[in-house]
Amino acid sequence: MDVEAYIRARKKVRAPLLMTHVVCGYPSFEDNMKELEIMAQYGVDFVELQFPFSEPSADGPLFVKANQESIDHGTRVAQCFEFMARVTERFDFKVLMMGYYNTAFKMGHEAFIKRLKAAGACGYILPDLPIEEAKELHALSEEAGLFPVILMTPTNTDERLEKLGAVAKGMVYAVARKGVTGSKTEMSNEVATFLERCRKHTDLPLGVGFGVSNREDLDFIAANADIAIIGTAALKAWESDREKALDAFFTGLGLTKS
Amino acid sequence: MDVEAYIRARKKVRAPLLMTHVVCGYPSFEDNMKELEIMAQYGVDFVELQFPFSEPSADGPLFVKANQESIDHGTRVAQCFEFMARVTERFDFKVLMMGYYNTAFKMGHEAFIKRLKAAGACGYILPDLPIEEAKELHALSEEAGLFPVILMTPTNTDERLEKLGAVAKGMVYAVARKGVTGSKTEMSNEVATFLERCRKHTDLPLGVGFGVSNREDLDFIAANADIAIIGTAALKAWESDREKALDAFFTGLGLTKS
Amino acid sequence: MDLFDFEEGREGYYGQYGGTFLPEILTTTIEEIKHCFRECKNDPGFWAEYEQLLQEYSGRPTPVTHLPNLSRKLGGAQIYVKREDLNHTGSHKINNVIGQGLLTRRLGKTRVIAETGAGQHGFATATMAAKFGFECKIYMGEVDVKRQRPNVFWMENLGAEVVAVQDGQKTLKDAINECLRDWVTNMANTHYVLGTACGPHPFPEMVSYFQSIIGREAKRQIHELAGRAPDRVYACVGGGSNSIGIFQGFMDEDNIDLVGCEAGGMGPGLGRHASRLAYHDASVGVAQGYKTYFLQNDDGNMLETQSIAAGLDYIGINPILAHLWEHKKVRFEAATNDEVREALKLVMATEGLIPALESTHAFVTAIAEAPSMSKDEIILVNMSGRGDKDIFTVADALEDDHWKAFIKNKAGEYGR
Amino acid sequence: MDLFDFEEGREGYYGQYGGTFLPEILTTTIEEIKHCFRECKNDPGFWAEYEQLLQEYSGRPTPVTHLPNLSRKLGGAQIYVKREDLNHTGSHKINNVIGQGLLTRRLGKTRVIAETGAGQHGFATATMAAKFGFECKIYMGEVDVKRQRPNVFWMENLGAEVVAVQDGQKTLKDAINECLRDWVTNMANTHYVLGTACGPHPFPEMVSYFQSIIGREAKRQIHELAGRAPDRVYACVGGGSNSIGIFQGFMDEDNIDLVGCEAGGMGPGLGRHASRLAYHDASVGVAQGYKTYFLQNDDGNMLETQSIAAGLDYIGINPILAHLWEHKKVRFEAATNDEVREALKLVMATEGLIPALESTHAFVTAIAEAPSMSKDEIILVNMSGRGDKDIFTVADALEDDHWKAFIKNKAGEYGR
Ligand SMILES: Cc1ncc(COP(=O)(O)O)c(C=O)c1O
Ligand SMILES: Cc1ncc(COP(=O)(O)O)c(C=O)c1O
Repeated sequence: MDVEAYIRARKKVRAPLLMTHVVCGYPSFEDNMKELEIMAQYGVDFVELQFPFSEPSADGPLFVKANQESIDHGTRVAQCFEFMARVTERFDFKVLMMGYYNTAFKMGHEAFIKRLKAAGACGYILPDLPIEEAKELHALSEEAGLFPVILMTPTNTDERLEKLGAVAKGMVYAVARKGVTGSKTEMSNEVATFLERCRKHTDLPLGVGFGVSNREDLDFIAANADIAIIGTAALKAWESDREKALDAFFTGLGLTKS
Repeated sequence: MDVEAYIRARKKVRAPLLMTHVVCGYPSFEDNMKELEIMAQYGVDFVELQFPFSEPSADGPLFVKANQESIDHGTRVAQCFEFMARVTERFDFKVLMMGYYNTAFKMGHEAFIKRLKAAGACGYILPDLPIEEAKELHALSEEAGLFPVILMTPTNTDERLEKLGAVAKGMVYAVARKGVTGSKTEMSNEVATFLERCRKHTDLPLGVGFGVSNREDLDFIAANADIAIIGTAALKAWESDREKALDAFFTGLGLTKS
Repeated sequence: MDLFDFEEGREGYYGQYGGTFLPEILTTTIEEIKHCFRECKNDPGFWAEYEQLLQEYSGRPTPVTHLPNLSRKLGGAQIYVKREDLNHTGSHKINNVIGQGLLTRRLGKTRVIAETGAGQHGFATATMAAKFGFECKIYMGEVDVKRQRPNVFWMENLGAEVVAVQDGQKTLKDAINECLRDWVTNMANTHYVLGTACGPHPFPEMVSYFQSIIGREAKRQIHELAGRAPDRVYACVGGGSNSIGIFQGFMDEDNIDLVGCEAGGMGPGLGRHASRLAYHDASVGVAQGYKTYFLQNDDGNMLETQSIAAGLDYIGINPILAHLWEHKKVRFEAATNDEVREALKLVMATEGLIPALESTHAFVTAIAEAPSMSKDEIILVNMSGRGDKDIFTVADALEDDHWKAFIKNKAGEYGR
Repeated sequence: MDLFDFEEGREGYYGQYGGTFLPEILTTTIEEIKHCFRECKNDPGFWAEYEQLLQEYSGRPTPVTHLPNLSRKLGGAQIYVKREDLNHTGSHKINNVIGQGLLTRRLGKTRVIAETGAGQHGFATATMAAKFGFECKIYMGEVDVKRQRPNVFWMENLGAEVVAVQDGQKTLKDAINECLRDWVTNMANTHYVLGTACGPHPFPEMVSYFQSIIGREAKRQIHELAGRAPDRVYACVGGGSNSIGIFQGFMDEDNIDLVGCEAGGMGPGLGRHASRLAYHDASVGVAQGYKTYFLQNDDGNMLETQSIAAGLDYIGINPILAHLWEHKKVRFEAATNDEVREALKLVMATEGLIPALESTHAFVTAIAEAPSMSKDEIILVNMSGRGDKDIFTVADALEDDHWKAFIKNKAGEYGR
């Protein structure tokens, strides 16, 4: 089932869809697995598995720390792929690789796509890879049936959004505000206007990320887009009291455990 | 009795004549008096009383320290004059003021000469007052019957020695070597040649100073000049063991106590 | 040779190196800068104002000094030195920040941010911000804040806020990441004054352009002094701004041997140095916004680097230099920490110059090669900065006991 | 007005001040210097070599910088600054030592000695000695050695021997005495490189002559920049060399207010400052080879002096300035330690300049007077040196807690 069909199917069940995030190897792969179990119980639709990178310059403090510590503990890219394979095998949600371009560049575009495919990913998010630089990788992805998640941002001109829309596949990641991951976004008229602008330039499902953390955010996204992308908020919960807090976090979002 | 007559008379008794030195107020005026008593017992012919100055740039380490400590203990110029008066009253040797020009300049030339005269000095040595700058002071001295001790040095040209000789009165102080007071001078042919050069430019009695410290020096000076000037060596003795050492020092010079 | 005459569709690329690899949110900002910088480049009034400001504020032109004593001692080539140490704030970094200051003003922005390692670039940026009236925040790895406190002290007194970066290795590269984070948040009023000819296009071009004043002056001066072009030109390479600055003056002439001198640290071996090209421990990667040789592992994660000179202690290298190196237009050598210590002592005692530890790397290589050159050959060394600001590092490097006693005593004065 | 056109029989005198008051043993040496200096002055080649050396080695001409921000803030006169801080070694002291270095070579001497207080002149002399290949000994009061260790560190690395003087107050004046003692012993091969326009003739003349390059340049530059001569010129006065240096450029024009800025320390009162003329605690005396105003007691013994700036902390003053002051050609003001602290902070934050604590005294007075001047009036301040070398003193002066913590931590690293 391709991703658009998947999304259409899931949307019948609820709105918005949910995408969550873990940093591979942080605090440990075992913990990651436990987090994912809970996420699966709450019926999460997509999960980003972030491959840790030493220079995570688009991430906020919590993810920076997570990337760094994971590397310091010895997490290697090969382990991330292995983990991904176990995850896609075990769970129903779709899995995306998230990370920085150097991870792909260093191993080579073909190897990257091949290994992603083998590990069962449906796509990837590389926030520091602009579309101009992505042609080869995008072509390889298309062949392999993977999609690169394109980001649209509030500072983009309409002209630019059009270009982004033209190459997007699978879904579009609408960055709700300036800044890095982690801090709260006020889901305001401004964001709604921005999402309308995105809408004009793509028919793909729209995910909204950066600072999504509570039920109101989800309602807002349900009204204005398709997928709520939850990153830091979930990790924060895990860090505060592991299973218990993460469970409470999802309940707080108004979700129910299956 | 003028100084030349005095010297002529003393020379009949022994050769060379002796000039010694104390720094007023160092270690204390009481100690100065004790030193002078011993010097008198050994028949010293002249004594320099050094008025302490804060910038004794022509002195060596021992006298520098003596100047500084005396000032630090509170020695004032007025006390030095009082002390000089007591000394000239009590002893037979002739007394010269020794010091830096600022002491004279600051109180005024007339006052300086008047106070010296009143305190019974026969002259003064101001090593940082070149003859070109000394005209007024020399004129006042002459009126008062005091003599300024002119220094001749081994670096002077013959032309310069002639100028120095022309203004000298009373005696000439031949500086045996380059440098400051304190360290030993080798009484060599070189010094003898220098003294001959001095002789050519003055008929006044010649004192030899800078590093005079033992009997050989005295013999050398007896053969080549008139007065041996002993500075640091005596203070060193006093510092090592006061009366006892100073006594031994003079005995070591081959002098006998009266 | 115009380095910046990009092939169609390859703007910002030098051979395969360079490019712009930034989060989408910065696309508009970068476009704005590219556009504005193009305008500046084509506006003779801009360069005139730039030159005048550097002349009046920073004392340019800096001289070229002949080193007769050192040349005689080595018995080979005649050594000349371009004196970037005489700039206001003590290094070539001011050339870049003044240029970017003018650009910031033209962009209508009121706030600048900058990364700094040794502190020289932060110091220069804080100075420029005071002069232009910009708000200023300097990001500096916590490790560097601790070892370079004097520079922090001056930056703060110049009115800048200095943030100690707690991430990663807590050094220069982490400060760059932190700048990028600030920038994606505050680009509306903020210009990122990148300190070296690295990072996303147009920074390498822009910084190279501003630093080219070194080479322009040096070319004229060496001809005046020595009557002809130099045979070899040496410059240290951290990010690679002072080197590309001076090399640009000598690139059109053939037969001039341009030598980039990297931080050899403790010698070859992963994690022991910061040499990207002279040693063979680096490989091509993409990070911090651009593609170049990085000191990285097989996963593409960056390695620890090591150098006596904080300003050379960086994972990446100017993409233009990587390209020129590949085409054998620039030769690369490395100087070890030990060699730097010795060269510094030699230069101080024979010529009365105190090069920064960074700049001393260029001297090391020049000193090693001069003896085997003939007496009528000419060497030009770029002295990118002065060492007297780095007394803590230099005194540590030279293991001076009196200095240690002084510091202990001073600490005593401040109470326990 | 030729200051050095002495009256018959009054060579070395400026009115009643100046002269040569030295032990007879130095008469021949001084004559030799006078003779040689006369030759140099009349030899256009000498000045040409001097200028060239300063250009190539020290980066002269130093610029004049307009301070628009500070001027605007104060709302009065336009403030311009002559940038002696941009010299090699960081202050105007190099102008003098390069001149005396050439003289030493011409005298055929191979060894130089110098006193130093703050360390700037010692640093400059050690640098010059390295450059000229002279043996070099620097005398520095023990108190100053202790508080100015960084400069000692550099001097030693430049190859100089630094002697900690244990006499007297163990500061600058005692170092001068110690130099005189060395000199009366070693004049055969040794030149005494006096650091300021004090001491016996011909030093005040010679040092003034070498420092006049500041005024020559500044005159031309201020005309170029501002279109006319300044209304007031401010310079700090320690011994009085940078001040006479810049003033000489503006002495021929009437109506230029020349202002000497002394160390007001903790304010008027014997022993609380180092102001010889602005306050009225000094009187005429003769010491250290010359006649001038000294801070002395009734016996003619020198007083303790006090200043935040070691380089101004001296008992005597340039006899030429004493004379010019008496004839109302130069006005004298004093700046207190507290005022200096405030002015330093202001200048750093508004203009990105870090004047030496000494030079900041000139800024204090300029800043105090500028607001009551009209907007088209022009002020020129001589920034005699840079403050970044004096971080220990400045950090202490500004009571910076981070700095203290850093030093304590550093001391910890060095072990107890
Ligand atoms: C004095 C000095 N030289 C060189 C460098 C290295 O930078 P770049 O290679 O960009 O010139 C630095 C960096 O801080 C520096 O301070
Ligand atoms: C920077 C600076 N300015 C001024 C002075 C004062 O000296 P002068 O009055 O001779 O210029 C000094 C002396 O050390 C100094 O270092």
